[in-house]
Amino acid sequence: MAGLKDGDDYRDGERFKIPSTLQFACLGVGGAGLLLFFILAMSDRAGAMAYSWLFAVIFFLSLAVGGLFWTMLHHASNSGWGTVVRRLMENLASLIPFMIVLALPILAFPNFRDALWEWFPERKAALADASTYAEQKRDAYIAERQAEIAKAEEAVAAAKKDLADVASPSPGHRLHLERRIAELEEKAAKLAEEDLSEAGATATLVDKHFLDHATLLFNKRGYLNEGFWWVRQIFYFVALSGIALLLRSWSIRLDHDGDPKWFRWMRRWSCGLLPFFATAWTFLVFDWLMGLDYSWFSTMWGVYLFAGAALNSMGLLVILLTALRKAGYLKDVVTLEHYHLMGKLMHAFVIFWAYIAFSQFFLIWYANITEETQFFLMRNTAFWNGYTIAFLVVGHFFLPFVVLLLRKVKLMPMVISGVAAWNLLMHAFDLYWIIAPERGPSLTAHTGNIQMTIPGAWVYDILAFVTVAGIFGFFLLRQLASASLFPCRDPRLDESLNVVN
Amino acid sequence: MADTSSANVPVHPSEAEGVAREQLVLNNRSLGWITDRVCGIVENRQPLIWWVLFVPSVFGFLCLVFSLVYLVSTGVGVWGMNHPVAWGWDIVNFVFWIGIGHAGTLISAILFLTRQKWRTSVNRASEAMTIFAVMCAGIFPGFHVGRFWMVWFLAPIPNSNAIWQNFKSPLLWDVFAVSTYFTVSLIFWYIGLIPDLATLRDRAKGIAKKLYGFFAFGWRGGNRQWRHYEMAYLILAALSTPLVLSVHSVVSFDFATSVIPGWHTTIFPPYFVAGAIFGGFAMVLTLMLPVRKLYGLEDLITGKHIDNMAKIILLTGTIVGYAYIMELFISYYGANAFEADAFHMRILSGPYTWAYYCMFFCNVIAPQVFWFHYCRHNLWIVFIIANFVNFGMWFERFVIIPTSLARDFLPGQWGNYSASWVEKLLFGGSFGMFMMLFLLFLRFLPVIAIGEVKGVLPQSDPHYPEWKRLREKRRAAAN
Amino acid sequence: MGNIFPRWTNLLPFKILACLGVLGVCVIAVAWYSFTPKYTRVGYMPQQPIPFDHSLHAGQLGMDCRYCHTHVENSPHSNIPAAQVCWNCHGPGKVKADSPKLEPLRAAMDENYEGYTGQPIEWVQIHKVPEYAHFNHMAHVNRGVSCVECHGRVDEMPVVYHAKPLSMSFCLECHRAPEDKLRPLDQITNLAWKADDLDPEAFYAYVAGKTEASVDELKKGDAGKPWSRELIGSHLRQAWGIHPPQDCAACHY
Amino acid sequence: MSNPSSSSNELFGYVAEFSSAADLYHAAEKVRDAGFRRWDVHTPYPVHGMDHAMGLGKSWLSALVLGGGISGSLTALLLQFFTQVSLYPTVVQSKPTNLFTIPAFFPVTFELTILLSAFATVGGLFTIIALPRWNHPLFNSPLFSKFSNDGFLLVIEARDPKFHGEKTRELLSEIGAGQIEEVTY
Repeated sequence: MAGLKDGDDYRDGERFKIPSTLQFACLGVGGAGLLLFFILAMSDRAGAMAYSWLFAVIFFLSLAVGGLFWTMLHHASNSGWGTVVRRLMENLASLIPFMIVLALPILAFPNFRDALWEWFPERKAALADASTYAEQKRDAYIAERQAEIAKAEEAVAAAKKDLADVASPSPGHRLHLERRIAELEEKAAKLAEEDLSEAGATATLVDKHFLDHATLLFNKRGYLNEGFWWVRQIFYFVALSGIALLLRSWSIRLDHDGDPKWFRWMRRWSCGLLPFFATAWTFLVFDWLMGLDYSWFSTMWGVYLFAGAALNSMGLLVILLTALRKAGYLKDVVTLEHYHLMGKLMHAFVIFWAYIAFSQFFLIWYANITEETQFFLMRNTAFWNGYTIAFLVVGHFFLPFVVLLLRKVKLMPMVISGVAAWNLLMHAFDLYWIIAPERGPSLTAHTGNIQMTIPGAWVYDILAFVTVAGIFGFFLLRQLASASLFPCRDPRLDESLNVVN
Repeated sequence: MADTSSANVPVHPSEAEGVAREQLVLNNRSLGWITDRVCGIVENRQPLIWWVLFVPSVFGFLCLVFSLVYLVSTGVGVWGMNHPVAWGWDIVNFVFWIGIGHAGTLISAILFLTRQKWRTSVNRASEAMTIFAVMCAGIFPGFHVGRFWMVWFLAPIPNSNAIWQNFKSPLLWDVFAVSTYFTVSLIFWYIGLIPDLATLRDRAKGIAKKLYGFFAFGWRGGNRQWRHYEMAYLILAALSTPLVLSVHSVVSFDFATSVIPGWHTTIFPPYFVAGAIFGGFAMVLTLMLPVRKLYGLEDLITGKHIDNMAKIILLTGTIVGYAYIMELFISYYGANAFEADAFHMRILSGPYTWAYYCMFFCNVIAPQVFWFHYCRHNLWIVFIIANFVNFGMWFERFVIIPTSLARDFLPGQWGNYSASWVEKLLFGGSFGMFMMLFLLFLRFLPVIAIGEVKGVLPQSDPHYPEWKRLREKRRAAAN
Repeated sequence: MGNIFPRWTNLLPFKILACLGVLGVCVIAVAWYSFTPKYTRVGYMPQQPIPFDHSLHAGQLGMDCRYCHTHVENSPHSNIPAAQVCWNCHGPGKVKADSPKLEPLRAAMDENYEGYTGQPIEWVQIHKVPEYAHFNHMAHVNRGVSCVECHGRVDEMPVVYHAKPLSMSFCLECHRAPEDKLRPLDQITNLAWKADDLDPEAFYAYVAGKTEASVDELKKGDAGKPWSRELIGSHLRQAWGIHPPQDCAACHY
Repeated sequence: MSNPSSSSNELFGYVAEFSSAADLYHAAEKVRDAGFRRWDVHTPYPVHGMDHAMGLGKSWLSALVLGGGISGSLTALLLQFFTQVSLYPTVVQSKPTNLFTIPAFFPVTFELTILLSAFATVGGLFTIIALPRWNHPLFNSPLFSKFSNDGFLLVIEARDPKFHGEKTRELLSEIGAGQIEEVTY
């Protein structure tokens, strides 16, 4: 080793100058795509296009969320190696708010939302039916119940009369009659408890009809309802963007004054906010992806989506790093040691993703319970079976696993970036595999002639993907340029610059 | 937590409070001091307390032997299990012990791969703990088969019955997973021991010298040996890491591949692994805090080590809490009547509700005190919380295993379970065996990986002089 | 200071490894051979209270198996005859009534005999499957599986012994490919029966009656195939619709 | 302590002590540059970067382990397919008895892969570094036993073609050795 690098020599940082053609291209692609997409969506294709948009947004959101995870992990585990690449992670994470805002159309507009999450329209229809039913039956029901109450009260009166009629009952006889009275009184009181006002009766009847005609939605009504849905969406936005922006802003302030206080804050808050991060991401993917079929569920779902996000965010970081170095940035700061470490982390997460994906599949396959297997039944038959084996089993796991085993691969920036790009492609296939198979059956179910796919919809998928990629790229370039490319006065800079593994 | 320091304080930021790396060995100890201190434990007479602990442990071990002899000679009917609860304390204890082992592998393998140098002070003892815990764990399913002398049926040996093991059964995977785990852990431990056995060899006299010399295999510490040794150690760590994940995942498959409500849930594999690491770290702390005090190892196992372990307990405890909440949420969201009922039975009404709350408190609530610096550094609090966790993790397995079985799909098949004295004695006895083995380990083998601790001293880095120069330059500039 | 161990110890690892290797092979070989029913049961030939000679009764005299083992066709269990059955022939004034070998029989049956106890004869059971395995005699003998397939040529045994392993693999082999173990129902107790004893014409007629194929079709299908147990068995299997179960619950219930 | 080894006085080599890891590191670089081949450094712990200082390449143990792992997977897959698909097919839990049973075989395949890899690692390690070897000339040296405590030792064997008695001893002093000791067989 030719002597140590001194962090103090790097305290001015390195500014990124946005290549204006690239920025313009991103903006052009993003803006034009956005316009085109939503003009096209003003038609009966809106349903199919909603899936495309969800696919594109969740892909880029997962990368941004992965960036946030790596930032927080770096702080929480008190790491030193990654300080020089931490700013890139923070920049990725800072794109979360943009991505969630991009999701707003599908979250808010019924013609998108109802196509994606069938529980919205089905719940609405069930409730409408139920209220019609309640409207019709209400008066009869009230009368019926009141008659029952009257009957119960009569029975109490009759029993009391029985007791009074007996001239001198034996103690046993008296006790028997008294118990009977108490029993009947209790029954009458219970009947009388029911709210038989018009509103009360309507509510009872609505619930009854709802339960009978949409049992699943009735049982899940505490979670699957529009009010709570909006509360959750706001929570995801606030929690994820808040954490990302907070950590990034402290990191940038540290660039300016070099005060170790920021360093300590980032570490403490990263630890404390990790549970919020985990909760927000878990329920976000529950709502957005697991909710595509509201009858399906898996406790592993949050972990599965987390694994893919973390893996591919690291991949994107590697690609970004290589691109920046090609453009002449970070040349002296980032060494092959960093590539090696990032390669190892990618390898670890390739395995972790496979572990989670396999376990989830395996347990559902083994237990063979109807409401669970439907997810894999759809994806392990016909066209999707070949897709699963080719892209998820081989492409997402075996190939990168074997290639990343080799030490040499992790030490060659171009090669490791190639592997990362491959992984990103597989990640897109993974998310597509989650979203697209739901589209055909969902959109055609009401016609009675269920189609597994919507012909030609892939065009919208590509359009949406390219559009969101453009927007993502545009904001990423801006974020890169808005601060030094690495935390230049971080107290752990020495350690990171001289890392050996 | 006020931040008193600011940029104006004449300390370079890299040496500021909360930034500077804490020393892994305190008081600038030399290499020779480490050798003397650790080898001293083996070479000197054991303190009285060692004997005070050893005698009852042997007694416990004899209880274990007695209850096993009684069990085998009488039959498994002496256990309290019956229909529908066919798995009781035996499997609870199996999962408990196998989980304890996981921290050892985590410390030795995963922390090695992630270059966490603080592992060196605690890895030897934790690996020993792993091996002893897996030995304890193996007893329970081994005898649970009923006819212990037929255990060889588990091995795929050609036979004239043309019977082959059902390789689709999670129970057979367990056989492979646990035996592989034990073998690989033993190999890993022994490979790590070789250089330290050589140290003991070079200090011992008489018969001890021959014994240590024999087991040290003639280690000479040449770099031409070290380089392959290090590679072997790295590979074993890389093999153990997925192995440790797989073992508890396979254990979780015993439950999760079934359709029993409360058992079948997809998060079981990572949840079991996190729980195992969680419980294992608690056991490491339970063992290491007294050892540290008893043998004066405060300079080697420092507050930093305990702090880190407390943080891992906090992290894994929170992951386990996440899994508990996922289970509860999905039991609601899944809207499956049986599943919902199983959890209703666990948390609201049912004969074992107390066990659920016991588990939840010990595993999720109690470790939350480790958010506070004070609690991570007060040894009594750490010790008490660690024991809460030990206790809670046993209850976790209890909540999962018998309570799910006690309520089958048909009310006609419901039934409760309580352990018989044989099961209790067996469990108590397994602790006796565990403690006995651990105390013998303390007596005869180096409790701290001497060679590895030496490697993490700052002066052990061949570039130490350069780092020192950089630091001195900075100090001069700051002042 | 000096070396702790002499120089020859450097070869010790190889010696130890070699010994361990040999030991391991031996252990596996012994376990493989001796932990199996093949080893433990075949050839088992206990002494019976009365040295009943099957080769004399079933072989020379040509008594049908079912004369004594009466329930074999209509019960899962093939019974050991009661002393009364022996008494039919060996009663007072009949065959060898005074033979000393028959004393246990007289003790069981003859009220006038001084050693009379009235207790049954304590035959020693030779063929035994484990308690967790159920073998149904009725199901087998009524579907063309002869006694000889499991018990061997009892009609040639002066003293009966355990002739076949009756291990699980033994059962499974037949359940997987029962063809060469099947024969016409009227030949079940003919232990000496061979394929050539069967008249092909009558056999084809019988099979044609049971299946949809005509005699000609059957013959055409068999053209060029040797007349063998296997061929006969395959037709019988078709004719009777035999599907031997191979799941665990077939025998372990 | 008896000395059971032979007592020939033939020279095995020199053991030289250095004061720190850094010193030993630089000394090793110089010995490497001087072109010696039969020499080694003996340290209480593996010194980071010493392979580079001694001019040694990367350990090739991992190739053996790969072989062990592949044979482990193949053993497990063959064992399971052979027994479950052809020898003794049983339908359990409505799982197929054909190629698509393979997910059920993963756990055992994985475990055996790890097990045989671990065996390959240990076997390979002991073969490459030629242990156990209980008797070695270096154990005759009193200075040598310091390696397991706090000694940083450099050993040059007399069998090295570049070894020239006094000249080598001078070289060792030059590169900063403290105590230097002759070791005989």
